[in-house]
Amino acid sequence: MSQTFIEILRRALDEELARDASVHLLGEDVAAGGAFGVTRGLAQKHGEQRVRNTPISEAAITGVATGAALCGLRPVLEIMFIDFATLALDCLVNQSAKYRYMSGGQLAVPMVVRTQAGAAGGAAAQHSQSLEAWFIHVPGLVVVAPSSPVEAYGLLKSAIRLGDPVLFIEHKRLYTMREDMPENPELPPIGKARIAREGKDVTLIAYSAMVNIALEAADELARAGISAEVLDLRTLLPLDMRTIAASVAKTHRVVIAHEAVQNGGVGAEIAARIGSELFDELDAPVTRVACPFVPIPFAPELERALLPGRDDIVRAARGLVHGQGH
Amino acid sequence: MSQTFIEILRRALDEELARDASVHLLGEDVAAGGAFGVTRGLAQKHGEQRVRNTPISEAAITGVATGAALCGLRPVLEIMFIDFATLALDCLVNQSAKYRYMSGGQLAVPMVVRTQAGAAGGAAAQHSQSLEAWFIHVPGLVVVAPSSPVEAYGLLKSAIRLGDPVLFIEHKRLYTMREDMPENPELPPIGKARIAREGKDVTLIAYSAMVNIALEAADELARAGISAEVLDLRTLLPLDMRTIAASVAKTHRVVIAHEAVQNGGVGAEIAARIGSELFDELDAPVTRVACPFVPIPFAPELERALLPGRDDIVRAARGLVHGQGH
Amino acid sequence: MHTLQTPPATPSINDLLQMYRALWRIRVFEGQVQRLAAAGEVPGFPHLSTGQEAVAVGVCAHLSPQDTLFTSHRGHGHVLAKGADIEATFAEILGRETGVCRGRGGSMHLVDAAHGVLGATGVVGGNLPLAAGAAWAAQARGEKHISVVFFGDGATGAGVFHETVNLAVLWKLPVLFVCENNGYAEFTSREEHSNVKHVSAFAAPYDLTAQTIDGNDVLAVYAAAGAAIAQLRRGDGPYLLECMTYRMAGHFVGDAQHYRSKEELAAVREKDPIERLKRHLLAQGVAQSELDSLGEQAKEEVQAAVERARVAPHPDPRTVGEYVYSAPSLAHVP
Amino acid sequence: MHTLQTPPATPSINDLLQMYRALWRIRVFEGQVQRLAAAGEVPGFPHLSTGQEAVAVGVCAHLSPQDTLFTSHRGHGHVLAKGADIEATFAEILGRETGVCRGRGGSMHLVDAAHGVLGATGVVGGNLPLAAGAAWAAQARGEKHISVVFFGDGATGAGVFHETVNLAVLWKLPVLFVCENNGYAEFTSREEHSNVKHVSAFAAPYDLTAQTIDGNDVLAVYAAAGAAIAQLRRGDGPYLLECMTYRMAGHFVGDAQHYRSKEELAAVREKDPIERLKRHLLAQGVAQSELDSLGEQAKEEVQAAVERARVAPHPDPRTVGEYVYSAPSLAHVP
Ligand SMILES: Cc1ncc(C[n+]2csc(CCOP(=O)(O)OP(=O)(O)O)c2C)c(N)n1
Ligand SMILES: Cc1ncc(C[n+]2csc(CCOP(=O)(O)OP(=O)(O)O)c2C)c(N)n1
Ligand SMILES: [Mg+2]
Ligand SMILES: [Mg+2]
Repeated sequence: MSQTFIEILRRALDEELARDASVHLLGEDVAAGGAFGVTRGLAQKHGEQRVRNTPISEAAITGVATGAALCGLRPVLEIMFIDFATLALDCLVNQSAKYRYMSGGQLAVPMVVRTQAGAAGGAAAQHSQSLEAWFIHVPGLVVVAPSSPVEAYGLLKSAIRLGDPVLFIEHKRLYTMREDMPENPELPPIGKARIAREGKDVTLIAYSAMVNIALEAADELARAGISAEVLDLRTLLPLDMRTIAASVAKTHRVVIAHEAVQNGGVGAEIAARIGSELFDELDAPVTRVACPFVPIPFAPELERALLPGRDDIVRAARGLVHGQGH
Repeated sequence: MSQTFIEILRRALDEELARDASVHLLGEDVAAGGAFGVTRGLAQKHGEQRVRNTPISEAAITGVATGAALCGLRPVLEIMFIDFATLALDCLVNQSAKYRYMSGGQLAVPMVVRTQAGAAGGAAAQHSQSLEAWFIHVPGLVVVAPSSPVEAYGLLKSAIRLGDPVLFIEHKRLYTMREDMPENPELPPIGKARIAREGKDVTLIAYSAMVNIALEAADELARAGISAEVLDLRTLLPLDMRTIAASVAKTHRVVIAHEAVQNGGVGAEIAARIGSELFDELDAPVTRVACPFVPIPFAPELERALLPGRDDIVRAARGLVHGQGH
Repeated sequence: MHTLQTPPATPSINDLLQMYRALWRIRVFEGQVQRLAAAGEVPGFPHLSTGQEAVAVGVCAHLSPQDTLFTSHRGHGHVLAKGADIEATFAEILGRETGVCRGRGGSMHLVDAAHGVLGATGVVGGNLPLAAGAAWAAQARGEKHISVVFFGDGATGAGVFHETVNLAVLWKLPVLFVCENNGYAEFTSREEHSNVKHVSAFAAPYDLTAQTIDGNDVLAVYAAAGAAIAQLRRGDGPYLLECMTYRMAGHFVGDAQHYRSKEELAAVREKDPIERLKRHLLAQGVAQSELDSLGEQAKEEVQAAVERARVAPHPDPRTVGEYVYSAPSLAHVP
Repeated sequence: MHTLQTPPATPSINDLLQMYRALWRIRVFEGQVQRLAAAGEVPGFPHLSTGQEAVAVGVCAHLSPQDTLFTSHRGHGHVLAKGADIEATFAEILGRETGVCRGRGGSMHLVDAAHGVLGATGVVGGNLPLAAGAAWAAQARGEKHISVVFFGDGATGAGVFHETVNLAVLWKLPVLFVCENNGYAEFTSREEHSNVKHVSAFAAPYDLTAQTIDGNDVLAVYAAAGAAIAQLRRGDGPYLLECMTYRMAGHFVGDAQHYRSKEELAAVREKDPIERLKRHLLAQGVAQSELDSLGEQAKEEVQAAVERARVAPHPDPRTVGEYVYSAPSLAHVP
């Protein structure tokens, strides 16, 4: 029977807590189930010492998680909105990410920072951002952004077991998505992209909630006789260029889609690498579909007008295949 | 008689303090001259009310500057190292950058955040970063990175007078650079790049301290019979694509150089835009010269090994012109 | 913790009747937000101030339009008490073009510059240094007006609260810190957030004047705020006013409140600030009928405004890119 | 501010002689850093602890290698007092392959995991929550060892100090907060940084046990730290120890110190912790000659280590990319 993203994430956390005594959860209201209910019941089951509420102190709790990780705990920290990660960046960037390097390999920070991102339903400018691009610019960090409940299940477990500081980004629109859990789900390796749909005319590269939109676009394109391959990056840092290269070698056309604003987004890095590493493979310019350079507005019709959608991807892909747009 | 970057910056601040009573300076030790001496003597001349020392409270002082700007002051805040801007990001990103938008145009934040960045002489992992890429991903911000004392003079004045929150990035290696102040220096407009050297075979795009290195590379290339055009971006957000396009239309080959790590850097955005907007102009893949994906090490020989230099740019440019590299 | 220097201001019966009506205005306004949110007409997740109205009304009674106000995610009441137009405020919460922020801001980012409402923040604690900055601007210009910031007890967990208090004391800024201590941060009680029972206790190390009062007693709030603001206007530096209060609604509209018992919620209703002012006014000889009609007037005033807001135009999607930069030349970023 | 519960531990003469030597070790070490920095042999901008040695020695005398230590930008003394190898520490400050961090960290990022030195931070205040986290790990595992963090008075301006104290008290973490209050943050005096004279005053609102002592009196530090650490090991929660001290050197090597008068600097020398312990030991009947030879031994021990460090190999540039990730597969990012 199918379960929601939230329920499947909870199962992954529950199983990791049971599997490894060094795994601990912390964050604001997590013992009360968390703002979105992901950790509901876990404090009761594993004890308030393993699932700890914290004050509203993003800087300190990220530091506490990092210090505990240095001593061998495997903390899973919840930062309620990625917009609040702005308060944790000194620790994440100056400490967590650099500890292994600055100590010459003496110490490591096996920690996962779960956070929630993206725009939906008028959460407005300070609760809707997609800031993953900042984190792919920081050596030492790993960035994971699952596209579905089952993907999230495996990726979260892999992240907890990894041994590096991982930013694990959950899109708020995915929380209600349902899937059936397979019997024995495999744990996708960190750093490996996934071909979500095979195709031969154009490659659609996406991650997080945008993967589902890309799949819808692929359906639409199929009706127009265009065969689109959809890549789900899963890990944004490090980037799986091998899988991307194989697809581009087949399609020779690329659309990169993400919800974050285009300027300085993850799509820029992907486009730049394709442009330099796969220059001769390209029949058309790499096209990015992303959010215009505007904060997320509150009013739903403005929010809708701003967010990139299925039709934007379809238009971009058609443009490439039919040689428009350049 | 020539003056250093620091002396010329001081002059710009001195003149703006004298010109406009709403201009105020604040930051750690600024009344004592600041950690690098940029504000030396200004508190004595303009009063401790105009040039204020603050506690070590990056979050609060950025908020105080923002709140004052909302009420019509023009604060110039010094964040001693860009590495510490990690502590100010909630305010800069969630408040300063979005205020005009979230208020529907009722309010503005005319503020300049001066900060110092880059690697030199073993400042090590937490005092050497180049994090400008984060800020070009934030709608509402303006990002300026001068390449010389005289450039800094005009750009800082333009930034103070602009009316938007500006991140003004000073590279520590430039502080000792000397130039003669022209009689009546013009104030370069924000958002306009500068052709630092004309050329026809390849375009070298750089900013901040990397411009001087690109110019050295251009000299070296000239000896090899390659005519390199060097663009000094000056403003990273917004990007002056018009000037870039004009140059690429002439050279058809591009090397982008910056000190920040390549992955997710400003060069990614520039390369992506050239790749899509100027696809047909390119005779060769856009090449990036940047820092490998490693924190800045303490030991000088490691730091030197890591930082991109003149020879890296020369090699990249030769590769493009002589058709290697793709 | 210091006590008041100046004698508490005593409001006239007429002042109190004004406040009674102001309390009802907020109560009805929040009720309408709740009703329409439940009906799916309100975007986002609004946070109601129901039960905490006395703090907003008692403090803002002392403020002029030039005095600046910053609030939090729970700011509807503060904004109304400061004088913002009811229709434009509600329209903003509905995301309409006629809203104070033309629908760009929403419930958590209310700005009404004309009435000195300079902002609200959705990031807990983020409003505190902004308010100190506004106070600095007034101080720098030698102006006499002050800055007020409303925040919750949970915000004291945020480092920026302490950074801001330190700076405000050091610079003697005319900023009034008003903490609404409602005993909870989201679903977690104060005890689980901090060992510090009273937020005013944080003032002592700084020699910051502070007081803890019953925030559900509008008379107490009025008196304490009056004295505090008098100190600020004298240029004697900042003041921390902790108002003990209760949130009668959930953390946000839709909060099931599993973390609070029926008994606790019932007890909360006992402390209803409107009921308490009503009892006081009746004891002062004001007629029940007069109070009822004041309540009725507030109700009609708000409901009429709400209905106008509900039929107000939505923003034009083509204008989504406006207001990002000061000049169009800067805004051409794809 | 609370006072001690348990009677101060009294060190034996032999303990004191050990400490005397330990003080000299740091003093000579810092002198060598200064000398070689002036000669251009030291990369970066080292911060010396000269004059503040008694805090490091008096506290670390109570620590085992399992106890974890975090320090700041001014951490050479703490690291040595905790037992780190002198040569490997100096080699790190010189950026050599034989350094504790193989030259990757440097003066501001000393780590010696084998001796429980888990880190130093160049970002003021950043070390505090890490220390609390290490304490949490010990508590979570039911281990008895504790975590100690050294920081300066300026760090109390940083919000994360207050966030960390709140959390440490709430969770009853076995972390000892040791503040070296040397009256300055860079070039700015404490008075200009805060209205709060004594850092220990921040403890009261939290009911955190705290004490302010003379940090230049190693006996006082030893006694206070002993009592504090006993409390921590009993599981009675955190402790804040404020040590009043003076930095005899500049903020960093090269600081011209225009902000301090000749008189002030002279007065500082009066308070030299080494001189004070020396006077005490002489009064206890220890022979001048014995003390001189201890100083001499420390000097020779350190100088020999320094000379070995100076001829140690530099890191191989080809290894610059090591230690970024746990697995090579993750490290292939251009
Ligand atoms: C920095 C930050 N962390 C977490 C949140 C999520 N959040 C929203 S309101 C809230 C509780 C705030 O409690 P309090 O300050 O007491 O205000 P109240 O809601 O009780 O009025 C939290 C944790 C946030 N908005 N900002
Ligand atoms: C967050 C941050 N802001 C500013 C600095 C620059 N800085 C380095 S040391 C220092 C002063 C620290 O004073 P204190 O904490 O008292 O330590 P002390 O130097 O006196 O030992 C400052 C401001 C920094 N390293 N980190
Ligand atoms: Mg509360
Ligand atoms: Mg100090």
